[in-house]
Amino acid sequence: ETTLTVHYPMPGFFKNVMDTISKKFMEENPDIKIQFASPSATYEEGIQTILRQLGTNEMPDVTFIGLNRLRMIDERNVAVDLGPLVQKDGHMAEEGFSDTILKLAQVKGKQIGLAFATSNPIMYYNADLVKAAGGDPDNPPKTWDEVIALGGKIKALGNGVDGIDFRWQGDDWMFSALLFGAGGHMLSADEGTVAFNGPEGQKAVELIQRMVKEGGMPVFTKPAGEQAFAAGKVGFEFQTTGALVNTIKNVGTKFDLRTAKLPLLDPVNGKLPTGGNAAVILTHDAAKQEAAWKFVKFAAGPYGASVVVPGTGYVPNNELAAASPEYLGDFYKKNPLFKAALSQMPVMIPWYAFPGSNGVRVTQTIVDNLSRIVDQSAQPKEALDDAASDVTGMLPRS
Amino acid sequence: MNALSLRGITKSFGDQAILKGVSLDVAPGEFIALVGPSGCGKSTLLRILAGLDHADGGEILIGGQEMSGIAPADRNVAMVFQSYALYPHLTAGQNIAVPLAMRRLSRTQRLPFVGSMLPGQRSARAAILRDVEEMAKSLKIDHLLDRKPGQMSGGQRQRVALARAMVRQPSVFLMDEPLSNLDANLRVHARGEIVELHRRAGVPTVYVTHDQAEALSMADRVAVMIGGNLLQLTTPQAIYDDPTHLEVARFIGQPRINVVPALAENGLVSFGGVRLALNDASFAGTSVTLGIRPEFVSLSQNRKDALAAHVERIEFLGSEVILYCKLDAIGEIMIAKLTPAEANGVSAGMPVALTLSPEKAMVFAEDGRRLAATPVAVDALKEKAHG
Amino acid sequence: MNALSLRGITKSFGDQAILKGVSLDVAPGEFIALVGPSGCGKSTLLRILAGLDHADGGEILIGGQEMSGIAPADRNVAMVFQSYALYPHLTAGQNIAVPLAMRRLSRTQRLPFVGSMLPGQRSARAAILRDVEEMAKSLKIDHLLDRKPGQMSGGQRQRVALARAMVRQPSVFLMDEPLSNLDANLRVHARGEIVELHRRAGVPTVYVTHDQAEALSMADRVAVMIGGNLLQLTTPQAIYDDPTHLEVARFIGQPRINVVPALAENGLVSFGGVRLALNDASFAGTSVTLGIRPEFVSLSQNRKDALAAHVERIEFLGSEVILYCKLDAIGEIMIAKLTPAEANGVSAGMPVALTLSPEKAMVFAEDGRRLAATPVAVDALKEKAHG
Amino acid sequence: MASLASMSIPLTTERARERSEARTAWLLASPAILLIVLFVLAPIAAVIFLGFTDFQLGIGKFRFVGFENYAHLFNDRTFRKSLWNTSVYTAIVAPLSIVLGLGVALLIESETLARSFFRTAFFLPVASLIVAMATVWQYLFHPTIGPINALLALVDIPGPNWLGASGTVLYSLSIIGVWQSVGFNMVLFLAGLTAIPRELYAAAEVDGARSSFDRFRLVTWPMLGPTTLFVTTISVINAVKVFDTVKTLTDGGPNHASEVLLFTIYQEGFVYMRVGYASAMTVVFLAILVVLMFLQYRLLDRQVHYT
Amino acid sequence: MKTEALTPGRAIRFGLLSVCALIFLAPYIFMISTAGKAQDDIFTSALSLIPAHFYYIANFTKALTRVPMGTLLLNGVLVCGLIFSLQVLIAIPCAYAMAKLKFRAARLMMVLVMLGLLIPIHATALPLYVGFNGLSLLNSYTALVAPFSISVFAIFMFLQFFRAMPDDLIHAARLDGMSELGIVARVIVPNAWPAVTAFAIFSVVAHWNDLYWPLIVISKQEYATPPLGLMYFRAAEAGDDYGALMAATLTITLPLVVAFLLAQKRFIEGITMTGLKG
Ligand SMILES: Nc1ncnc2c1ncn2[C@@H]1O[C@H](COP(=O)(O)OP(=O)(O)OP(=O)(O)O)[C@@H](O)[C@H]1O
Ligand SMILES: Nc1ncnc2c1ncn2[C@@H]1O[C@H](COP(=O)(O)OP(=O)(O)OP(=O)(O)O)[C@@H](O)[C@H]1O
Ligand SMILES: [Mg+2]
Ligand SMILES: [Mg+2]
Repeated sequence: ETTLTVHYPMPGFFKNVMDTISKKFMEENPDIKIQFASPSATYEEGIQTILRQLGTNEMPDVTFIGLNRLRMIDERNVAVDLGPLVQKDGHMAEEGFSDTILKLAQVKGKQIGLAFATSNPIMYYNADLVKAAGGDPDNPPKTWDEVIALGGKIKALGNGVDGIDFRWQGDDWMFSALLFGAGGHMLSADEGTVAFNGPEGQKAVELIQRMVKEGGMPVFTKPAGEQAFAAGKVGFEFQTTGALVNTIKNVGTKFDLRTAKLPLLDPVNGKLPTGGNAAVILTHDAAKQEAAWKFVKFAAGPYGASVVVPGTGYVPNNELAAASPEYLGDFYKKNPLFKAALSQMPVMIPWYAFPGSNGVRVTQTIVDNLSRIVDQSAQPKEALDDAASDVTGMLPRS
Repeated sequence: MNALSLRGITKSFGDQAILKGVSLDVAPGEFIALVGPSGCGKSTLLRILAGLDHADGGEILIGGQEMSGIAPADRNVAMVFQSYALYPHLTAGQNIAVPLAMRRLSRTQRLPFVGSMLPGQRSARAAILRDVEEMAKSLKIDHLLDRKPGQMSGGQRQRVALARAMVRQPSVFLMDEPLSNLDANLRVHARGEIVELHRRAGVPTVYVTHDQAEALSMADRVAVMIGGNLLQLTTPQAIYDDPTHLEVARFIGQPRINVVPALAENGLVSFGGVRLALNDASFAGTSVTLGIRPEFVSLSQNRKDALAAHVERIEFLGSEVILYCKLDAIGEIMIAKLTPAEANGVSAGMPVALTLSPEKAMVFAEDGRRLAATPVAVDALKEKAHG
Repeated sequence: MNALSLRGITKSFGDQAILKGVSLDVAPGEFIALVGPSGCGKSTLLRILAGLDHADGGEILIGGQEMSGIAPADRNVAMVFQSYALYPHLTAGQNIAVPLAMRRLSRTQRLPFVGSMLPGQRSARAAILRDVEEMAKSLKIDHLLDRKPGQMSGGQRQRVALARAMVRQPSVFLMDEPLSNLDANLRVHARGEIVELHRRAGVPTVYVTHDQAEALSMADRVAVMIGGNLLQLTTPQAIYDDPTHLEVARFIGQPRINVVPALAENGLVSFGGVRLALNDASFAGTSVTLGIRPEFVSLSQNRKDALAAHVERIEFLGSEVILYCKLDAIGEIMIAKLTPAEANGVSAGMPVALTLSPEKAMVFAEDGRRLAATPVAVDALKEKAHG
Repeated sequence: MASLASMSIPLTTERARERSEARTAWLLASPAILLIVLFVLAPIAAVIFLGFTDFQLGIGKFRFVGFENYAHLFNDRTFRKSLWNTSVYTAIVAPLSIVLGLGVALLIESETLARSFFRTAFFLPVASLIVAMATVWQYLFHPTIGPINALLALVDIPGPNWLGASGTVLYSLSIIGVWQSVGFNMVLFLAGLTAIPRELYAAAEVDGARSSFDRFRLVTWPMLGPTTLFVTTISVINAVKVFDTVKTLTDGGPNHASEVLLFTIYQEGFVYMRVGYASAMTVVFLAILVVLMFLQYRLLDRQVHYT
Repeated sequence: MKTEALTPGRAIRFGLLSVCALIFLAPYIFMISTAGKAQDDIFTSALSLIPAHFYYIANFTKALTRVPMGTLLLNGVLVCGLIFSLQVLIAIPCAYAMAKLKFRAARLMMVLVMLGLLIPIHATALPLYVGFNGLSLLNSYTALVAPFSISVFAIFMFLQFFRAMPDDLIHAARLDGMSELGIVARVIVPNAWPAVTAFAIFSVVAHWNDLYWPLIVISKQEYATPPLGLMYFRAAEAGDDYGALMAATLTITLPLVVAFLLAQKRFIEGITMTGLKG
């Protein structure tokens, strides 16, 4: 019998999911026992915990790491390379792990983990407000211009109502959504120079300024925006589909909640970043590795996805699960709100992670400068250039 | 109008009655000494007077004005605390200045920084300083004015506490054993100071003490409190010479009054050569108590009605000698106060013969009441018996 | 061997010398009263003796053993503190039991729960309880044993502090004004208790008091400390009758000794009918001080060498009356101690004539030293003058 | 000569006695000393050591970089910003919470009614888990649906964007900081108040301290001296150590407007993983605090102890 | 004769206190209100304290079943109890030595204490973690308790308190034959009761609520303390389950409130130094 210690972040979100999956897994694999380490509140804390526990007895065998932190994990050589295991397995594709999906958890071609729960940013909107502002709830805006115009009208309704809440705080994920959506990149292909201050980036930051100036977007903190939206005081909210289940619960019957695709600045070449996490194997014990691989595949597999999606609002990271009625086929028919994210799956590309030891700091720099745009203390170009020059200094000198 | 009146003050701690209805009138300018055994409630009474404690019942009038509900600060009393209660963070001088500053300076003038810039405060402060120094000098603590209480001896602290109370002009002075920690000389000196100050200022004073010399020498009237009741309140002379209650007689007088059991037969009490006729003929009891003060007991070499006794202990007190003698007949102790000359040659264990002065003897009933009695000459008695 | 020896103890606070080399020997079983003006360093000396303070210099021997470096607990002294220092969280009974429990019970027996199960502790505790009760009874605090210090009056606390010290058998007793807060009767009673206990236990005792009656009546020898020096150490009688220093004479005796300036001419000192011949013929000075105790001043109606004076103040003290008279000639106060009978009819402001008993007068040099002198009959003097 | 010798012997034994007293003192203090060395000094030594390296979490190897970290620190805009923010926060929270704590303690002492209710009410914030309470505050401070702004709207005051705007965020955090620490100081002051002898108040009243303010000036304030010094020290230290609220409510934002020292250190060490640099920051942070505290102690300790 | 009347001054005082108390309690009012709301009832545009539907049972059931609340609370009691006992046992003798014994290192001790006060656990957590790992003590009560066994705060607090105690009291105890340790146990501690209670309040509250250190050293459920349990109601980017979170918070705060209510009675009884004269 093998016992696997599994560590995961955000228990408020994942506890039920993990419990269900592990229960089912243990039923199917009676020789493997899953035990959970104390979870961490956030992805950040999760990584801290893992890094601290490296090489100690307390280190878990399997953990779940935010997709944007895989690069850091790789640089620190923490995770077991799953490449050989994938090779040995042979029929990953048949089990729903297409190459696109495998790529989500690769760093420079190395398979760090298996994407477990993935998300993309979508548009939430308050159909009642849209209607009140003269929009058509059944035909949500498809471009940012339409969004901004409608947002402005919603704001004009008064009574403390705001037009837009765009979730720019915390990390660079939503900025990448605009940047990638305009067809831009964070860095040049060789990762030597900053590229986010190109024309695509300019468009992205100008868009943010327009949301503030024309679209009726106030300066919200992260939870404040979410709460205001749930209270029916915001027209549009742009954030991860991962918040969907909770938003549905928060909104209840107060208003008509709808979701739609996130508009892209470049509808042709535009892409969207993938959020979420990947299961990563840490143990170097051969027997445990084998068991861990089984578990990881199970969790990231169709069954896992069929538990994750309804429980969270994430998109299925397994093609089998998405299509097969055995798993989620029926679910989407019954729950149209979940479809927005699903329909964006084709444009999902990995969430870009910056190279070098300053990787995390770079994202913070970008957020800081975005906040200057939002509170209108800086012009978009000025802020973007500042961000670019700061980030340039933080890139590894090669 | 009385300067101070107490009417039926009662007070209990828990179910223990400490004051059982104390009434007391103090005339303007009068000096009352309050004495009583330890724990009888003297301090408690003073605290109630000052408004620091609430009485359970009764009323207090100061200058004719009912005091209930009036804060201590507004009663305008000054008090010396048995525990001194000096402010530990202030020097002696500052301690003494507090009551003056509180009354003479306005609230704004007392403020730390602003105050010192206000007009008039300079001269007011100088006046306070002068008064403090004068007071300190008269209590011989002028060299201590810059010391904090923690650096002073017990007696020094007590004098500072006294100075703090005496430096101002209250409507009533309350003093709780203000001299108990002073040496004899200083005590006499301070006693003189207090009496002098009282005479000059004419402030009615209630003075708690356990020192009879103080009580008798300083007070206009002495109040004796025992077991929560005020037993007697009269002039020092009267309280000493003419106590109305056995407890009072026992309490006042140093050394203690001699008390012996005696029989009353047919209105006649006799004991060791003393014969007294009870004035109140209606007195029916038979067992009474005879009291006689030690200074009226003398050694007699050869009188036949003298009491045979043995000297138990001799106390030498400088100007006088106290003999503690055990009466051979009844085994009680009889104390005699003699001059060193009279006691010359007496030693412990020696047999002596004691005579009592009949005209100084007092008779008390079983319940402690004083019974008026007149001495009867032995011859007269004999006549009576034979006649 | 002395039970207790002090040799040249010195102590300063800051640059202020408090003890200037105090030496003192206490014989086994002896009772020494230490008196002196307030602030002269009595408490400080006791504290040094107990090992609670460090002397700056000098040495202490208890039972012949050098004490420096020995902790207070190991000196086996018992002390009554002037501030009582009762444990506020313990009842009176528990307070008194502490020193016994500390010495009679082993460390393990004292443990809260375990202790109560150990063999022998039950009987030991019962014995302690018995001793505590007995002690409490003799100091009349047996009804207070369950009260905490906060619920007691000043005098009650003091008696508990006394009981705590007296309940065990130390090698030395140190008592710092243990009776100062008691009423007169209780004081006399407690005085008797202490003397009795001392006689029974024979523990050498140093007893600080400001009450002369206590010092003179209780002590085998009295030590007078003034200005950081021990001026005289001798029997009560001698210290009263035969002080070697003006300060001692001034300090001892109640009311205070009368002190008047006088002239010494040719070895002869005279003042108001008193003529004294100085024994030490070599004495060269001219201005001396004459001292005479108040009980040797009497009223005389018609002696021609009497001193004319006016009565300033009369103090009635029960068995005696104190007259404060201002001498017409020199304006000094002369105090006379009379019986009430003698003082009968005297009132304040009245002119009186005072006579002094020559054989009781004392002469002191300018530096305070006592000068031996013998009274000279006036006639003899006249003879001398004319002869 | 002889007298000199006899004087010196007792003096040396006296010194021996002092030594034995010191030995007892050492013995009594030794467990504490041992544990302080173990759990305070040793980790600090490690931190100081790390401050001279480029140690990163997760990377086993590190090298010595001398004072490079410190040199870097002086040009670090974020560090300077957080130094300033921390000072502002402390300057608001420490005095306010001391004054309010004292005020509340005095009011409760002088009031006989519902004392335990009031004590509990003011103490509750101390007893609460800040991570959970942060959520509540977040909601209370909500710019549009929050109760505070809703109340302000009733009297026609446009409510500020409490936690969202860089101009107000530090003050909003200060409000929470005061809310949290008033109860703490209140308990300390209450304990201090019980130790003041009642007799002194009696004396003050008799001396003519008519108003409660007079009695406060005359007795309470001076007698509370040691307590106040203690409370001040603790309040300043706690204010400087503010972390939880920042971490859970604002993450230092917006744009570093609520960046405080401990948060910066945390961010560097645990989020950016640069433990070496964070350690250097910690050392500077401690150095500043140590200097501050000792200045304060030197100045005030003498004045508040009277015996 | 008794003056318990409602004077204007008293009315003002009482009013002031009440208003302040209300402000201080406001967050709790919202917390209690939220703990009884369904999720869609929490964030609304209208301010309402009374839940539309009472969800108390649902939320509290969630709070009590989603995490092993019993174990958490028990661990909390055990850890806080251990920490407090050790702190007091170690700090009181030390503070006594510093306050009342002549002791040349007292100054140095003061420096150490001040230093200890200044050091946040955040700064030293990493070296401590490494140390505990080296001793294989992670995931144990020892790891939870040991670093807090020394409380410089306690030393500092007791020091202030002991300094105010009269020397004569300690002198009397020495003469009565107590050892220094005996003095600490029999004289100092019983009289330091207000300070000990006040400290108990702080210590228990701080460690009951501590999230930072348990998070670092504990990764096994059986040693988790109450705040670790709260994490299960938080979901960072996805939004929290507020109703259950508030119910859980109330559940773990309640024991503290009860403890405080019990303790405050004791520490106001405050034994003042009435064994003394002046
Ligand atoms: N707080 C209290 N609780 C219970 N009993 C008390 C309290 N305070 C005083 N007593 C009791 O009340 C009685 C009177 O006390 P009080 O202090 O008035 O006596 P006193 O006459 O001043 O005595 P002393 O001459 O010894 O100072 C004493 O028996 C004392 O034990
Ligand atoms: N800590 C101190 N600092 C400075 N001076 C002090 C200190 N303690 C006592 N003194 C001074 O030392 C002198 C002696 O004090 P001590 O207490 O021994 O006097 P005492 O003879 O006991 O007086 P009393 O009869 O009034 O109790 C006093 O003048 C006092 O002011
Ligand atoms: Mg009294
Ligand atoms: Mg003294």
